[in-house]
Amino acid sequence: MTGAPLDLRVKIGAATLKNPVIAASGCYNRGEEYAQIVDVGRYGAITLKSVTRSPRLGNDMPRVFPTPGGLLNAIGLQGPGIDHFLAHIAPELSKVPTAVIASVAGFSVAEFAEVAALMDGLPNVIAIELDVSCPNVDREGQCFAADAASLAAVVGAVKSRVKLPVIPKLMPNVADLRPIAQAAQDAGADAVSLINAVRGMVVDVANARPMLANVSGGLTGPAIRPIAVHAVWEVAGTVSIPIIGMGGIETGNDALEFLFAGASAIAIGTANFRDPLVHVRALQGIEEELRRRSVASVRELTGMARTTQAKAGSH
Amino acid sequence: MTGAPLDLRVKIGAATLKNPVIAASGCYNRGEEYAQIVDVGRYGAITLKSVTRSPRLGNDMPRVFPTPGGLLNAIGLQGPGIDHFLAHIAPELSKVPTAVIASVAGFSVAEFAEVAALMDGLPNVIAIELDVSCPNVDREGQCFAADAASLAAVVGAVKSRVKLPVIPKLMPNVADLRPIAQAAQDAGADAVSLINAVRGMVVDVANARPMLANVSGGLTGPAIRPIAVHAVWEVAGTVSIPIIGMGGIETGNDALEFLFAGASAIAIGTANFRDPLVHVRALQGIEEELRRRSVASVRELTGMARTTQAKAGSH
Amino acid sequence: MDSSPRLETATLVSREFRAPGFWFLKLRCEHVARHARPAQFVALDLPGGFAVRLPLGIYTAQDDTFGLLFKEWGERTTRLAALPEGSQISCIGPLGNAFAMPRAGERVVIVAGGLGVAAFWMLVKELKEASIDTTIVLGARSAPHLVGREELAAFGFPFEICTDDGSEGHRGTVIDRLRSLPRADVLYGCGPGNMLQALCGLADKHGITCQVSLEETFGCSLGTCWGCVVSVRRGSGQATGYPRAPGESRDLDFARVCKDGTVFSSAELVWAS
Amino acid sequence: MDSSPRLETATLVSREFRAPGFWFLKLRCEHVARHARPAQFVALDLPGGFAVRLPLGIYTAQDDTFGLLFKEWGERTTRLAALPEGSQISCIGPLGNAFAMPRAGERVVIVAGGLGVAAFWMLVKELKEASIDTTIVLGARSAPHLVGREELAAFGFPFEICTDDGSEGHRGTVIDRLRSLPRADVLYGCGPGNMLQALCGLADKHGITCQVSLEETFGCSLGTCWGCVVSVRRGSGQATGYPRAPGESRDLDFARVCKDGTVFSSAELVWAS
Ligand SMILES: Cc1cc2nc3c(=O)[nH]c(=O)nc-3n(C[C@H](O)[C@H](O)[C@H](O)COP(=O)(O)OP(=O)(O)OC[C@H]3O[C@@H](n4cnc5c(N)ncnc54)[C@H](O)[C@@H]3O)c2cc1C
Ligand SMILES: Cc1cc2nc3c(=O)[nH]c(=O)nc-3n(C[C@H](O)[C@H](O)[C@H](O)COP(=O)(O)OP(=O)(O)OC[C@H]3O[C@@H](n4cnc5c(N)ncnc54)[C@H](O)[C@@H]3O)c2cc1C
Ligand SMILES: Cc1cc2nc3c(=O)[nH]c(=O)nc-3n(C[C@H](O)[C@H](O)[C@H](O)COP(=O)(O)O)c2cc1C
Ligand SMILES: Cc1cc2nc3c(=O)[nH]c(=O)nc-3n(C[C@H](O)[C@H](O)[C@H](O)COP(=O)(O)O)c2cc1C
Ligand code: FES
Ligand code: FES
Repeated sequence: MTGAPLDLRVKIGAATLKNPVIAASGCYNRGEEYAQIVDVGRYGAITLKSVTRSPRLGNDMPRVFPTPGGLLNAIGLQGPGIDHFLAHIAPELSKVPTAVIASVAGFSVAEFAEVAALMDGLPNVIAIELDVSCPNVDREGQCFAADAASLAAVVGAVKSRVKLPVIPKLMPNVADLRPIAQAAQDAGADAVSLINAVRGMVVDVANARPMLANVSGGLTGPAIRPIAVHAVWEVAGTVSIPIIGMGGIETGNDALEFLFAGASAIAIGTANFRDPLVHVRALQGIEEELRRRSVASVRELTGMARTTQAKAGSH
Repeated sequence: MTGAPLDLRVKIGAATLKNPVIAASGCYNRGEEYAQIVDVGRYGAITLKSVTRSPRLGNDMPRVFPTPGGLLNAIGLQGPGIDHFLAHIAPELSKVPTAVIASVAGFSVAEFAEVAALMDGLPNVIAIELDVSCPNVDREGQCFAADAASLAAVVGAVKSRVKLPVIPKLMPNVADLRPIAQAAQDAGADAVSLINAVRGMVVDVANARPMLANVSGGLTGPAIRPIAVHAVWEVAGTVSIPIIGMGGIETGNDALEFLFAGASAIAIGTANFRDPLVHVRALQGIEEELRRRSVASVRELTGMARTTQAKAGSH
Repeated sequence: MDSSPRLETATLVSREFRAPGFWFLKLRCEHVARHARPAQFVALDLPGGFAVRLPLGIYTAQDDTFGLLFKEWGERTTRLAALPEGSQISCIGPLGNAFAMPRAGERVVIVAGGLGVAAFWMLVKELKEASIDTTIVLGARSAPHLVGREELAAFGFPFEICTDDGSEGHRGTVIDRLRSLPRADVLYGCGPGNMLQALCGLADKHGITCQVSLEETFGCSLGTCWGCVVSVRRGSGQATGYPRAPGESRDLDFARVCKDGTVFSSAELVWAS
Repeated sequence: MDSSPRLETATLVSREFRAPGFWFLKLRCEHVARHARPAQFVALDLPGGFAVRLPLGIYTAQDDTFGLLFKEWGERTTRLAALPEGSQISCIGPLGNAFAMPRAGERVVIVAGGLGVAAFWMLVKELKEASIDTTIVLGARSAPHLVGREELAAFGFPFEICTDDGSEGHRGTVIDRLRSLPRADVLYGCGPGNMLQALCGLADKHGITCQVSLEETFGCSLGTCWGCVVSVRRGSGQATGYPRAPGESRDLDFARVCKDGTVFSSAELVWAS
């Protein structure tokens, strides 16, 4: 069976990825550190850290803390700002040994549109992800991703300025993801990424204060995987655009959970920190599943668990 | 230091608990199974499994599945219904070797009010918790706990029928818990419990179907602790009624995280399954902290991390 | 000393490799070893950030030591297989009900599929002591998966071996084999769900008493979470006894596998069709 | 063989108890052992459901084996301390930059607080080989916490021991002691933040070159997550070099402890006041 040619390509809007395994934003830079120890080119794409209009130092320390099966972080979008990015980082992108997904974060609709427009057409960049988990300063600080109207405004504004596929990244801290994902699709999104980190907090008991200087942070890693799989399942039942699923993927089996729930591609963030070979393992797991099921294309795995009936009754 | 008398009592509305460590609903029955192996009377209170108006068989199997650092469950409120409960279980409550908190679940405002009224005044019962994470059949199946108005209606209706303290139990699957908790307080709630399980899902890859017969379930255990601590922190900054904090507590340090974040008492569910002595360990951890800080009453620990400034800057 | 479950610390005495992925461990824990009854189980707390205990059947039990026979299914069993000898393991047991013994003179057939064999060492020992005429039918996918025979063989009862691929004994399932054996008075079964369903079907058809030990995914392992239910006939002894739910037309009630079982009689069980 | 970090499998060769909660482990991993430079570290993946690796300083390094000196701080270090000899541990290393050597003839004082001592064995070895005049000031809360002297003593440099409670050596902090020692040309420090801040303050005041190895809570340990930053002067070599953020009036930039450090010069660091 091992010799059969497998088709691992997936489409995100007009872009085609060589395989469905993506490095998640904020966890991989451009792959240059991991390139020292593994073949980062095995990733189907690498998502860059979200870029904002202005430079940001980010939050005070501590910014990360381990939790049971997870990691809490509040980096605070540290970054160079778009001008420095264009001058110093963009020219390096052609050296990345796989496709690049740019990521934009902003605090107003205008900021998103402006920064995304500047990202359009950079070397190697095949899509633009929107980190819409930031507070919307135009609307009393409510998170873009928590409100269908704000999200639609961002997606619409970005779509009118860029040619590349646009992928808003939704967060799980809402009562119902479905109308939000629907709004993204209606506003022209080419795909959605889900999920971003889940809001969380650790208290430093010894010192009786929040463990992170920012008080709260985002929870990632295997602890949140069931939350993320559920988000993909729900949204896949609502929208027809592709879904990039992420949240706690550590193995091929984990990646398959997301594909079977309805994702077309998957992204891996935190697990790189523990296992830099995680992308290779995920790919191998997917390939084995294709062989086991005698399926030629990874695209056929998407939504596989939706078509089978849930196990009925007990004995 | 060990000899100093420590005051572990906490107040939930008019009720006083001998200590702040409570067994969470759905995880402990009346304590009769755990009584075989540990002293269940060390709990400050035991919360009963939520009771509905009608008997329910609950969901099909499988109903539980382990996840990284957590447990996914979809029991589906299996239970005898209020009539059988009053006839056969209520008379046993006087044998429970500590205080009892009754729990009510319902699918309409009327159901909550009716069942809660029948629970009022049962032997040993010192408060009534409302499991408002069920879908509201009167309002298109939206979850009571996801909507301030529905929640206020339930709390108001129950308050008008019962004398005991009423404790709605909120769930984290909302964009912002604060207005919901505020609505509960405004409607007369004597305390709030948080959090209920977080929505999640596992896909059975081998069989390409959801692992739980119910498709999705509630995620509990240490994996969700940072989510729960954050919920307590946010709500404690909003309401003035006491908070019962829960979600992944396994140790004294974990319990202290919740108290320091603003909880007056804490509840333990899933951790009993792994460590039946968890309540004793949590109590000991709290007692040690009181001694370490030379504080006489556990009530002084509530919100301790809120008064200290978050650690400023980095070096 | 009473026989109800206790929270104990067991010591891992020895670990024996049985087949790739299959292990036989011996743990020292006097309470469990002395009080274990046939088909009872223990719930182990393993290091590694697991939220719930691992339930495993008590295979052998002698003096102050009991044995576990298991496969590396997933994370917890793999962790257990990797613990060094001498490890201390938190253990709750013995848990669950037990097989009832046959009456004197009844002929017994034991049917075990795969690791279902782990439920039977204690039963076989008691049947031997009671001089009951017993046949043991063991099935597995193929010969290397036929674990646990070493310990059972010591009692000297006849074995019928079946493998799906015919790599040892009869080719086919234990149920196929059972059909061609002389009629038993009492059947005992443990193994995969579809095998037990077939066994119960056969028993009911021929009016033979049949007890099976079931397995489900457990949460608490103790009876408090209602995560491990099985459908049983309304009014049967192990059922909840709750009133019929509105709109529930099926003639069934639930019982907890961990607390009301793991042993149920075929007459009580309701299988999905 | 190149000296950049690699993903390796190390074998736990031996475990030595040093004091309650303090351990000295030896791991076999040729790449790390051969290429480790003073103050570099490894990132270990431990079994137990942890989402991130544990960073630990490389203490000793000889032939194909390196040593770790650590305390049971929390879950991962406790798990590491419990691993049986022979365990295989996934290890990334060597990571981080390294202490720069002094010029010939300069006098060195090394200041280590608590487990900060773990940063210095390789440095001391190189100082010895370069025949640099070196004094080692070791501090700890009390005598039982003075770990790591065994290995360092072998090089024959003079020790100054300080304990907070006076249970051994001078009563007081390493900084107190430093003030009464002859002036050094180069200071090296590793230990708690407040000790390093005092050390850098003293160095700056007296215009002495000072390098410190810092510790922070790490996420990735590799430089990708920006979870481990430290404030440094704008324009200093290890800083991001990003433009000044709007509204940022402080004259500072950030650097990553894991990748741009762990070693920073006191001249570059900006301490919170
Ligand atoms: C009363 C009782 C007694 C038992 N006695 C024994 C015994 O004596 N010997 C024995 O070997 N077993 C026994 N079992 C079975 C054993 O407890 C279970 O197999 C248990 O789940 C193993 O735990 P684990 O953590 O190793 O695997 P788990 O992680 O719980 O996985 C269980 C199975 O599910 C699969 N799985 C996990 N996640 C996924 C996913 N996302 N998609 C697809 N598949 C998945 C795993 O590969 C594995 O096959 C018993 C069970 C019970 C209830
Ligand atoms: C580059 C580098 C090199 C290092 N080298 C060494 C070395 O050589 N030797 C050494 O001993 N250490 C060293 N450390 C330190 C070590 O990596 C950390 O102490 C690490 O956090 C220990 O991991 P852990 O999982 O055991 O503890 P963690 O679980 O990470 O806990 C760390 C500390 O936080 C406390 N804590 C956890 N949760 C809470 C809470 N909710 N409230 C209050 N307190 C809490 C724990 O009790 C503990 O003291 C180094 C660190 C770095 C960055
Ligand atoms: C340290 C860290 C930084 C992150 N930064 C970003 C970011 O800048 N933009 C973004 O969209 N997501 C960011 N994320 C979220 C991840 O891209 C991903 O959505 C999330 O971590 C869940 O996946 P995981 O569990 O595999 O890490 C960050 C995550 C981590 C752990
Ligand atoms: C098996 C199981 C059943 C539960 N049943 C109920 C219930 O009937 N009513 C309710 O309010 N909460 C129920 N819960 C939620 C718990 O009371 C608690 O809020 C949650 O598990 C978080 O705490 P933990 O992480 O300590 O378990 C249940 C939880 C579990 C694990
Ligand atoms: S596993 Fe909890 S009731 Fe059986
Ligand atoms: S720990 Fe990730 S950048 Fe340093």
